[in-house]
Amino acid sequence: MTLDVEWARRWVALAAQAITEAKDELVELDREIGDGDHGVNLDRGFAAVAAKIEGMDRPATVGEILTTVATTLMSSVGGASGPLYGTAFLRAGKVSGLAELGPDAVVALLEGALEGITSRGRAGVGEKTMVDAWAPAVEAAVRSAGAGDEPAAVLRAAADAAADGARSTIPLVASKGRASYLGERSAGHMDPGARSSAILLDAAARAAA
Amino acid sequence: MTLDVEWARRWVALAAQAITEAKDELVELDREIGDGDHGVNLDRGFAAVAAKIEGMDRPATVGEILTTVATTLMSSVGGASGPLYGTAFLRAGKVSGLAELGPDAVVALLEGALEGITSRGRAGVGEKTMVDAWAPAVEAAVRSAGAGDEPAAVLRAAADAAADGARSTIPLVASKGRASYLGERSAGHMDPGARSSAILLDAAARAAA
Amino acid sequence: MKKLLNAVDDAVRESLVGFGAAHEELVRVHLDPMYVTRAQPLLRGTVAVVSGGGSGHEPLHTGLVGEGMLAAAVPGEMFTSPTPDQIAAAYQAADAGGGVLAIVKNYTGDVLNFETAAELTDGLDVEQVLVNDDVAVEDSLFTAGRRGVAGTLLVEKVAGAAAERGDDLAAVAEVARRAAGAVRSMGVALRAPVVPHTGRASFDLTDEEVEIGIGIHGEPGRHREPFTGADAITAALLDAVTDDLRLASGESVLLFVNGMGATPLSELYVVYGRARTMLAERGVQVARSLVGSYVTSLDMQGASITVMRLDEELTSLWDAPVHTAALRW
Amino acid sequence: MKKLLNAVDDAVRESLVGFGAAHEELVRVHLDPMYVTRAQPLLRGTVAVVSGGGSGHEPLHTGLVGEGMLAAAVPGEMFTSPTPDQIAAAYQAADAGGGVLAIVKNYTGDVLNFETAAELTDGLDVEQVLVNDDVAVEDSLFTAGRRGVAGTLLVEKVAGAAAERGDDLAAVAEVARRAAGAVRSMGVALRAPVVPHTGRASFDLTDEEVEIGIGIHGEPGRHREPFTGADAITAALLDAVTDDLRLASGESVLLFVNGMGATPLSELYVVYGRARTMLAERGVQVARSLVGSYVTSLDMQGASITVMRLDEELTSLWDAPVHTAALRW
Ligand SMILES: Nc1ncnc2c1ncn2[C@@H]1O[C@H](COP(=O)(O)OP(=O)(O)O)[C@@H](O)[C@H]1O
Ligand SMILES: Nc1ncnc2c1ncn2[C@@H]1O[C@H](COP(=O)(O)OP(=O)(O)O)[C@@H](O)[C@H]1O
Ligand SMILES: [Mg+2]
Ligand SMILES: [Mg+2]
Ligand SMILES: [Mg+2]
Ligand SMILES: [Mg+2]
Repeated sequence: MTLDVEWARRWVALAAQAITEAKDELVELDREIGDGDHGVNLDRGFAAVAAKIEGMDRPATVGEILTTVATTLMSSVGGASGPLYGTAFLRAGKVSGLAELGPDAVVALLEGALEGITSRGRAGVGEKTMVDAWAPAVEAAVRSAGAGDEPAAVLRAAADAAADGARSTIPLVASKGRASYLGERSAGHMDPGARSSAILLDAAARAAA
Repeated sequence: MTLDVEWARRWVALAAQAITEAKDELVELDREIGDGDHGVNLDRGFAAVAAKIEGMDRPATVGEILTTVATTLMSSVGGASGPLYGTAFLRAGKVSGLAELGPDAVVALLEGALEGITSRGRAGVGEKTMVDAWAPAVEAAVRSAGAGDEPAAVLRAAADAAADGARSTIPLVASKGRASYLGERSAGHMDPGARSSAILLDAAARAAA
Repeated sequence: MKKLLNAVDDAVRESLVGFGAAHEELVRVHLDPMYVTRAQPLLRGTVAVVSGGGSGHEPLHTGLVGEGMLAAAVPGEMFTSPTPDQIAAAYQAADAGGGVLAIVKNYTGDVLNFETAAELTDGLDVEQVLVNDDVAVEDSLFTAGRRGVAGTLLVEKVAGAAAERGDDLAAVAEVARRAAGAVRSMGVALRAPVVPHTGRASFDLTDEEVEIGIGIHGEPGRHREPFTGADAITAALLDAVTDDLRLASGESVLLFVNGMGATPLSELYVVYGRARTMLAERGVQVARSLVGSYVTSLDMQGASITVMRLDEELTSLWDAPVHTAALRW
Repeated sequence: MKKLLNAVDDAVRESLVGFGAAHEELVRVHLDPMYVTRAQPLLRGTVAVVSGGGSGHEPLHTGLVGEGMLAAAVPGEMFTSPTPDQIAAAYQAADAGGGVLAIVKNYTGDVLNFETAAELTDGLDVEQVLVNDDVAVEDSLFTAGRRGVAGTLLVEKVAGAAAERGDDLAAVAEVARRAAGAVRSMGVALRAPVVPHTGRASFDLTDEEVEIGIGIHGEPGRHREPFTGADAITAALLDAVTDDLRLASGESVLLFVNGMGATPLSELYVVYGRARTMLAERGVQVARSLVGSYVTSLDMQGASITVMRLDEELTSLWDAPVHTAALRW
């Protein structure tokens, strides 16, 4: 399975579907340590993205699709996650101006995304944000590609690491974003943005499988 | 037992106590077909009355006491029942300028009260108001005095008739006061003002017993 | 019950003291008996427009004392008409030689207490105007008559403006009666208020029901029906109001969407937008508007729609300057 | 969930349309993307003061667009920061050649979206002022920093007045920063808001608890404590605010008691009265006051107390004329 424009289209479609399915879960996570809108924000955003990408006229590169995802999320999500995911997809798109991604290009895409999130949000690992999903995902992808894995396997490694990363946020005390206002009361809950990040990466891996 | 100034003082004290005890009941009745304040209004009023009468310097007549009750209720109860009870006691006081009441004076007192209520509120019998307690009370008092009963017995007859009158309001559809806005929905509930009237007359009879 | 109050019996008084402190350039609060007057006395000979009623409807009436509107307001206990001595004291304090126009909401309690007060103030020239704008009360033959609700604010505004421009008592009364005749309202409750003295909701609604045709004292309304969204509720209220007014295409009105106390402003604008569209479809021109929680029922969730048929004079009296805590232009 | 709304996804838009119709002499509502500008364009060269944030806080910010205050407001979805394209469009529309002063409440979402918007509007002169008045957030080292809450309205008022009198962008930004530095707030919830999208209370309180130090998005607060009446709550909020401001005897302040959306005005005056007495006891003079539900959190029951240290300039900017839907003098 090659990671081409069709893969990127499938990713978007699977992501939109997975976010709709996880909407209530994300709302509930955000209600516990935030303001309860994360699932609604992302669902609104990915519905817009799916419609946009479906209507796209013959994109030549993966990057074109990711850039459209970026600008659509940016103008439809709002909240903290809008500009964060927007910037993530923007940087990922910038390094993916290819018709097809090899293992190293997948790593570059993920690195671009992480770099977008941290440059916009200025959070490091352990602050109980989506960074805690993306940083281990990038590490896992680097390891997997280094071991000579196929692109699909690199994505699966990243997705699994993101899921672990999301779970790792449960005991953390938030120091960035809305959850940080709760102080110690934020411990014991999974970060909604880390959870949605894991969902998005799982969709990417499933689109490649 | 003569119905003198001391009787009037006892009446006031017993009435204040009985109203306090019935406060929640009156609130509940008024909550069902009115605005739920009748018990609170009367309790505020009779607490003020009790304090006022206690502090009164040697009243010479029953009428003096009843007039003070009237003006105190008038300036502390508010709502519909304030001016109604205020005018009732005012007229009752006017015809009771005596040191001691005989059977006919008791009848005159009750007639004065009823006349005060109807001239102020313009309600007739059967409109589901306090008139439905006072009108039968006056009738019963007239009968009892006519039969040669003692003043205390006249009052007891009036009080019992008022209690029956209050109960008789249950099936009625209100056409005066706040309950009238409910139309048919007002049937099935006792009128709070009729109930409090029965309580006040019962206190008068007990004060004489 | 949790409310930002201390002892329940002190609530009206404490709130009034805070109100007086917050608006000391506008009003004077009197506590024994309780009433509120303007900080600046009326011009000699001006008619004093006075209103009052139970508390719990704030900013009505205390928040409407000031230039161009009320000369005095008389707050009773929560949802309980004020007493005659309070009202009489307010009349005496407000009168500037031009007499007193009392604007009374048609409730038995208010009517009886204001009537008794007028008997206590023999020397004064007092005229009274009853407001009975609530079309939820249908058959006034079998009731105490229509209630006065949110339309009261509009009557107070035009009467206050007429007094301010120097109309005499008869003229102010005449314009107030005309305004009262031109205004109709109807309200809905999504949740009943919690009355401090009982600590309980004054009636119970399920999460799927609304109460249509409520008053402003937590009384139950005309009927209960399933909740079907803002548009349907708006249509029910507006139709009742405009039918009763017999509004015709080409007429010009003031549209007032009033919150009952616990309704977000954003929802009032949804109702306003729908009502406005419906009126436009019927060729009725909304020339003036008011949206906000002005005639409230403690923490009731819900709204009412008020329509006043406008003519040139009522429009210019509405537009006349006003400077009170709650209305200012 | 019962609210005076139709489809939840249309709530912000429908409300905005109603708002625009009700205040057509004051504002223009733009729907794609959503933002609100003044009906009358700014004088050429005047600084455009722009603010925005999630919806659900009405009248903030849309109700503050008009002469002497905001040039434009950008409403996001309910409790959700607006998107960069909305903000950028509002900047473009509002700019009258004097540049844009953006007043941003310090929330990660608002900060990131406004920051991105500024990157989208290369040609424009945009300065940004962060408001972070909420003293409930203590340790800003370990958090996203203090939140912007009710104090935002005061900063918008003085910045708007400075722009209106012709100050240039640097000067308007300077006065806005000074105001933001002089203002502190803290709030309490008696009942959490019901967010339309979830249909549920955003946190759960028993009938004996209050949540102290809440934000305005239904986030839980700093801690939960037993409800012990208005005086105790007022003291807790006011002490936190004045301690942080290090208010000293002899100083002069603006005292703002804000309702969270479902709190009766009468209760706000009880809180105001108590706060005023406490300040007087400390020798602090309350020179200006504001009481009402201006920076709300949908139908949250509760209140916040805001104190701004006044100097002569801030006082005269506060007093300067303002003509918006929600504030007018
Ligand atoms: N500074 C930050 N850096 C990275 N991620 C962040 C940051 N702040 C917040 N987030 C992420 O955003 C998520 C919340 O998104 P969302 O609920 O859509 O926005 P909001 O908090 O504005 O309501 C958090 O769960 C967290 O993962
Ligand atoms: N027109 C009337 N004539 C006689 N009694 C009346 C009239 N209107 C009301 N009432 C009495 O007043 C009672 C209600 O009193 P209360 O609750 O104190 O006043 P409000 O209705 O103003 O809240 C009713 O139960 C009824 O008995
Ligand atoms: Mg959120
Ligand atoms: Mg009652
Ligand atoms: Mg009452
Ligand atoms: Mg949010």
